[in-house]
Amino acid sequence: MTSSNDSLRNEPIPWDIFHEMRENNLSRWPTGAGVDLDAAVECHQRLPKQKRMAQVIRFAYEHHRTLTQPRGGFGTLGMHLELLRTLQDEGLADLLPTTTDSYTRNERFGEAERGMQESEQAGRSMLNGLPVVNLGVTECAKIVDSVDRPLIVLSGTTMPRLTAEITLAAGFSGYLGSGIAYTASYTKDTSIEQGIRNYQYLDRLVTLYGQRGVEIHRRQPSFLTGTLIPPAIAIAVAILDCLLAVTQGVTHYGLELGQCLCPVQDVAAIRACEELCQEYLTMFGFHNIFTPITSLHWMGAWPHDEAQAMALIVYGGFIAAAAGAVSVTTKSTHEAIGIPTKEANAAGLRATKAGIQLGASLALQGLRDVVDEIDLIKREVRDIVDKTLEMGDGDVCQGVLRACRAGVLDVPWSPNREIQSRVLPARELGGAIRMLDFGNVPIRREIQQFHQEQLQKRATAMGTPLSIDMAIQDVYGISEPLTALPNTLIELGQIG
Amino acid sequence: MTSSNDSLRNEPIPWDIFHEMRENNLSRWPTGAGVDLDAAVECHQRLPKQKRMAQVIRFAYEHHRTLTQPRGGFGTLGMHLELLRTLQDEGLADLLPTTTDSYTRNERFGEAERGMQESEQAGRSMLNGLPVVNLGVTECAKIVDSVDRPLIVLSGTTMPRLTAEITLAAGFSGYLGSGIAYTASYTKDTSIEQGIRNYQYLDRLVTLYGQRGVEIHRRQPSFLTGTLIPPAIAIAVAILDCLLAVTQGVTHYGLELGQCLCPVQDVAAIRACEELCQEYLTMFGFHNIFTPITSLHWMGAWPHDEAQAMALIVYGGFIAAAAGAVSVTTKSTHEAIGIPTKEANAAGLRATKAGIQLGASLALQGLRDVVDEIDLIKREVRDIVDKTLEMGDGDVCQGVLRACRAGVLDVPWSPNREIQSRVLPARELGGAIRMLDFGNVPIRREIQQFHQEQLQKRATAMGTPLSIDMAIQDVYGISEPLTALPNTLIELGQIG
Amino acid sequence: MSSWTIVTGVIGSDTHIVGNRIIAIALEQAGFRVVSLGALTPAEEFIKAAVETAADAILVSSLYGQGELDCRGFRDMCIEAGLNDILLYVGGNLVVGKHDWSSVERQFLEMGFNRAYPPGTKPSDFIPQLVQDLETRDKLLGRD
Amino acid sequence: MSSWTIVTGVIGSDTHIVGNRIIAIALEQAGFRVVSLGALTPAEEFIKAAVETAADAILVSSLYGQGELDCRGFRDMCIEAGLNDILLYVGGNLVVGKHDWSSVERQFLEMGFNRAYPPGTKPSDFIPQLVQDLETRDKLLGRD
Ligand code: B12
Ligand code: B12
Repeated sequence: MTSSNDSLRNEPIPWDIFHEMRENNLSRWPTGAGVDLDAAVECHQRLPKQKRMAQVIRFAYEHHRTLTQPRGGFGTLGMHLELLRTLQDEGLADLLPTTTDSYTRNERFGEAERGMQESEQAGRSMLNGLPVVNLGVTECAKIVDSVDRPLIVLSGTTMPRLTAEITLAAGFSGYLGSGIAYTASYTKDTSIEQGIRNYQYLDRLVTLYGQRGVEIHRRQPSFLTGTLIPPAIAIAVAILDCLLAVTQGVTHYGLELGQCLCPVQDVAAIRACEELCQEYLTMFGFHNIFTPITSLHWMGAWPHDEAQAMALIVYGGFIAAAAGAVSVTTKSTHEAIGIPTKEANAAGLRATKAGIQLGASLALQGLRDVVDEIDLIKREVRDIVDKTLEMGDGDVCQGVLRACRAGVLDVPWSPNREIQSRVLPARELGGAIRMLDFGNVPIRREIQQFHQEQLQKRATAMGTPLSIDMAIQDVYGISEPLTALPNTLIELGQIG
Repeated sequence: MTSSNDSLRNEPIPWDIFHEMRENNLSRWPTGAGVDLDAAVECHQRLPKQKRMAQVIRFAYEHHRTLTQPRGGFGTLGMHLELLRTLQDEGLADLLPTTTDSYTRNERFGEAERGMQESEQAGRSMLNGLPVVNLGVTECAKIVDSVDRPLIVLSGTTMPRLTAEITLAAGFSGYLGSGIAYTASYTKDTSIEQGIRNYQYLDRLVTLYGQRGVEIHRRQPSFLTGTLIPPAIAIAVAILDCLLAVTQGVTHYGLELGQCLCPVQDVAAIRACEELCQEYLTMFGFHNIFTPITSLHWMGAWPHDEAQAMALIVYGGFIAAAAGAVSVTTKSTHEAIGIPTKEANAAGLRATKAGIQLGASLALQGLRDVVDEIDLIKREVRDIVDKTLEMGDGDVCQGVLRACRAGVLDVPWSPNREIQSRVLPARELGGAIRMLDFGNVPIRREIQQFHQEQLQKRATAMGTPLSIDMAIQDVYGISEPLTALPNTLIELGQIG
Repeated sequence: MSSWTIVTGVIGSDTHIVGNRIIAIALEQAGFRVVSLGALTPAEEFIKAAVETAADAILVSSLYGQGELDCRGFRDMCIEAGLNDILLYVGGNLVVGKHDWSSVERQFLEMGFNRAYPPGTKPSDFIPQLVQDLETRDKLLGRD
Repeated sequence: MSSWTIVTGVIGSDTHIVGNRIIAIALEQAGFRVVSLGALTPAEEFIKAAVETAADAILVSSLYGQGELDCRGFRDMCIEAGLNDILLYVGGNLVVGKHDWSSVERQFLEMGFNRAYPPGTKPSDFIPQLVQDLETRDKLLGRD
């Protein structure tokens, strides 16, 4: 590993150093020894086309399809395989996930081992995902063998290095995660610098596969903390993470965006993200980088009422299709409570698919409100990204580190100490997420004023002051029971 | 009753004749004696505002709200009250229904009586609705007393005369049904003429209430047979029914439209319907007629998969709100199987409400595709209505009768002998409903060609000929399991 | 295929004509002689039509939920009218509400129907069975 | 209200900070002294902080499902550290998946927590109870 004394730069890791780093990495847990690159490449080349995520996503993109992909991982291989088969057969998932457990994410493999054993004994999953490193390459390859869909690793962590080695070697063809986004949303003490270093490794590894003819679908999770993330912030982070990844040699880099549940803003965010990302890639001299967008079901707090939850699910498919997202990542009616049963997970997938079917013929880009919102988002994103790049003095990595420290790159509700989390979002009357407090986010004054005005309109309508209380209220907003909505009949009853 | 020898004309029933008709009508079943107009007017005047449907709908319209209304009726008063309380308390319905059973709809009150008794004995509903005439005014008034919402009578029939007398006297403040629409969709041997006569009675009765200061929410059901009804046909019938009603003195006349499940067409239909209706009313010299639109959850065959059905439910709320409908009439995940339990019905309501909340901020009128579709629908409707009026030689009723006979006014899949049912609808690729066969519907040639071209594109894409088989396939389309959708991965697998 | 005659219709006060009409189209395409009574058909009319046309089978549709009331005594009425060997099928949404199909099926078989079909049945799901049942019956009656 | 000290944090490898931070804000607004440890806090740190600040209660959040593994032995560790009278609350999505709440509650009470709260709890749902429990405890300890 490059010693952390060297200051972090946005440059490809030299291959000789990388090979050393790999050796080190693989020796950290016994299963690392099972990784063999030649065998891995062969394994990928044996996969039929419909099990290669990169190809499937490209095909869907070209044919204007919106694919479905659930989340899911259970604590033992047996339970996990049963889950995936249900998601495939009952849920009709196009892409299949393997969510790792939180011990694995934090590379606490000892605890993961114990959790797996206890799950085995208890006959129910005590882990919130599958401990893939403990399983090792051969066992993980059974997952790929057992299903007829491409598999993506979902492991929200800043420490993907061993997990990625094992799963890619086993034939997984998609990998979610990135240095800025995940460090900001999943850790407290990990430095952004360390997070970026770890993902430089992952992206270099994916490039190694690429050089051997195996294209992996890499993907960035701009949902961040999932808690009322304004599109501009999500997209700014996505673009910066993307610039880091392509520098390592990645050419196929999907971008995820959490839905805001405001149709105009959701469509606008998806369109703006794809366009801006390509714009910055071109500016940096990167051409032919494929950056499709994945839309995510609402990432904030969910309602307990399952009928109400279904509305978010269906909406998620509908709007993803209407916005031209290449895939949508689904949740279930159990979201508010706990990890869903396989049946609930499958039902969420089917409802999403039906939503996609209904939204597919609706092209919303042309709508005036959407055009305006795209324009707004683009100006906001450019303000953030340009300032960040400027602070880097020619190096994107340094720009990011300095921008985080300065609160220029800021994430609402982040647990990480290096993130200021001063920016405070709230919703305007129409539902769009605006910023109540910009912290140090360098968005031009007139836009800041526009946000304030919009939020003030709502405060006035509600007869409350603009305050953090409104922002906190909005954290709960979508999860509130329908009985909390304004009731037309009661209003009428109260009048005169 | 006016003898059916007099040829039917679109004129208000003279009050003296009407009073005679009422006496006759009320004497047809013992409970008719319980109707007393003075008491009825008093009963309505005692209702709090939020229980008067006309006021509630006007309020919602002015405040751009979309209300929810379920369907529902069980065979005994006890079961029915329990149902309504669940729909109000668990379903948060804004408007409450009372669906009558099919014997009542056909005025087979003897059979209805038996069905009610057997339901009582069996402890489950053997009737598909509540036999309100058998119950009579006092019992029906208990319904109004037991809930805190306005009540509408849902009785798909050409014979509303006694049912209306009983329920309006009991304090119901909304009444669905119309002479052309219901005759075309609910009967085989009843003549359109007779159907119109019966609804002239109902509308005159509502006018009588109006003259006493009691505004009733009358509503027209242009969903017709619910089976792939092209918007132009639904709207043409709605306008003609509306002209008949306002001639009797009705001033508050809602129009229902079944959803096509093509977002662009659904929004366009709602907008076009409201605008065209006002246009024709003005042309006939009627001003200040209030004609809000109610959007209906898909009226054709539903899928068995409850997750998939949820998508139609949520979509229904979302699109109704986005189109600015004043209310949406809901279905449940049990739709494909049978009359829903009260819990399933309530869940359908809540999912709809959540869908409305998500769609409320999306104003789709301005979308180019929607603007074009509105324009198309308007030209189609004018072709049908203008021809119908022309055939009437100055009398709308005669125009309607002649137009039906000539197939100018035609309804797909109608059971009625007087309706040609030659028009045969099918879906284009984007989902919009077009006409495969226009029969004698007098829509101008270039539009007919456009429909043909659109359908031909689909036939070409599917590699099948344009034929009745495609139209039949589309009757099942929405109800097909999701496994029947084209599968992107399988397609990819088959390539190369 | 011998040209069997089939009577179809929707029983009682039931107006749901679409599925029934599609069945009639499919039967005709399959070579049957179809006597299509349409919606809102009283039990008596089915039997009258079957007698008049010497029908081989009656296909009763009931969608609106009141089928269990409308179909009572249907077999007895057939026998009274001298239709001893007629095949009786029923299909649709036969009862009010969502019920376990096997109990609904049992109920209609006990009422004297030869076969009952659940919601969602398509013509292709039952026509082969109908042909087989007719062939079996013809053989038994020595009519082949 | 006497100025009680409350330690809050999210236990184990759990990063869900939002609810926990809102709790801290609400407790401060309600007049408590709050020691907020944030996300990803090992059990030991809770106890260390409670000892150092002489805390009256520890509020453990666990959202990610692995709480039943992380919270094992928490009460024993408190006792070992000499925190004999400390009030322990736990809340969040405590186990993996959807389970009957009463059995989850029992499980955590048996582990030695004084109270456990289900998903969807708001500060206003438990702060009054916390105040009452602290008052009762103070009375028992003769501290009022
Ligand atoms: C369209 C529709 C209507 C239209 C009918 C238009 C028309 N004239 O045909 C309208 C809007 C007028 C209507 C009215 C009513 N309807 Co309706 N309607 C439907 C709906 C949505 C689709 C029916 C349809 O056309 N399906 C498509 C065709 C192709 O399928 P099918 O009819 O099921 O027929 C197929 C099979 O069942 C089978 N089959 C049918 N008959 C037979 C016979 C044999 C022998 C065999 C082997 C097979 C077979 O083969 C057919 C072809 O594949 C269904 C629910 C659903 N399925 O989604 C409700 C439904 C049938 N209606 C219902 C009800 C209750 C009513 C009303 C009483 C109003 C109300 N309470 O809401 C009125 C009744 C009016 C009356 N007097 O009959 C209920 C019945 C409830 C129950 N059984 O518990 C249903 C199930 C909806 C529900 N869940 O509440 N309806
Ligand atoms: C936002 C979110 C995230 C964000 C978190 C961002 C951040 N850093 O905070 C991100 C996207 C990063 C994330 C990641 C993961 N998440 Co998450 N997440 C959520 C989600 C959608 C909302 C949580 C939230 O913020 N709620 C709003 C706040 C205000 O409420 P709250 O946190 O519940 O807290 C309130 C109450 O619970 C209570 N409370 C909380 N603690 C305490 C303590 C005491 C003493 C008391 C009295 C009360 C109390 O009061 C709080 C304030 O009102 C929930 C599901 C949901 N609720 O809808 C899932 C959920 C919590 N996540 C879950 C999981 C599994 C994960 C992951 C493992 C990924 C995965 N498998 O999908 C990772 C875990 C990462 C890790 N190592 O921890 C699961 C937990 C499953 C289970 N218990 O069975 C949930 C329930 C979703 C699900 N159904 O699968 N998640």
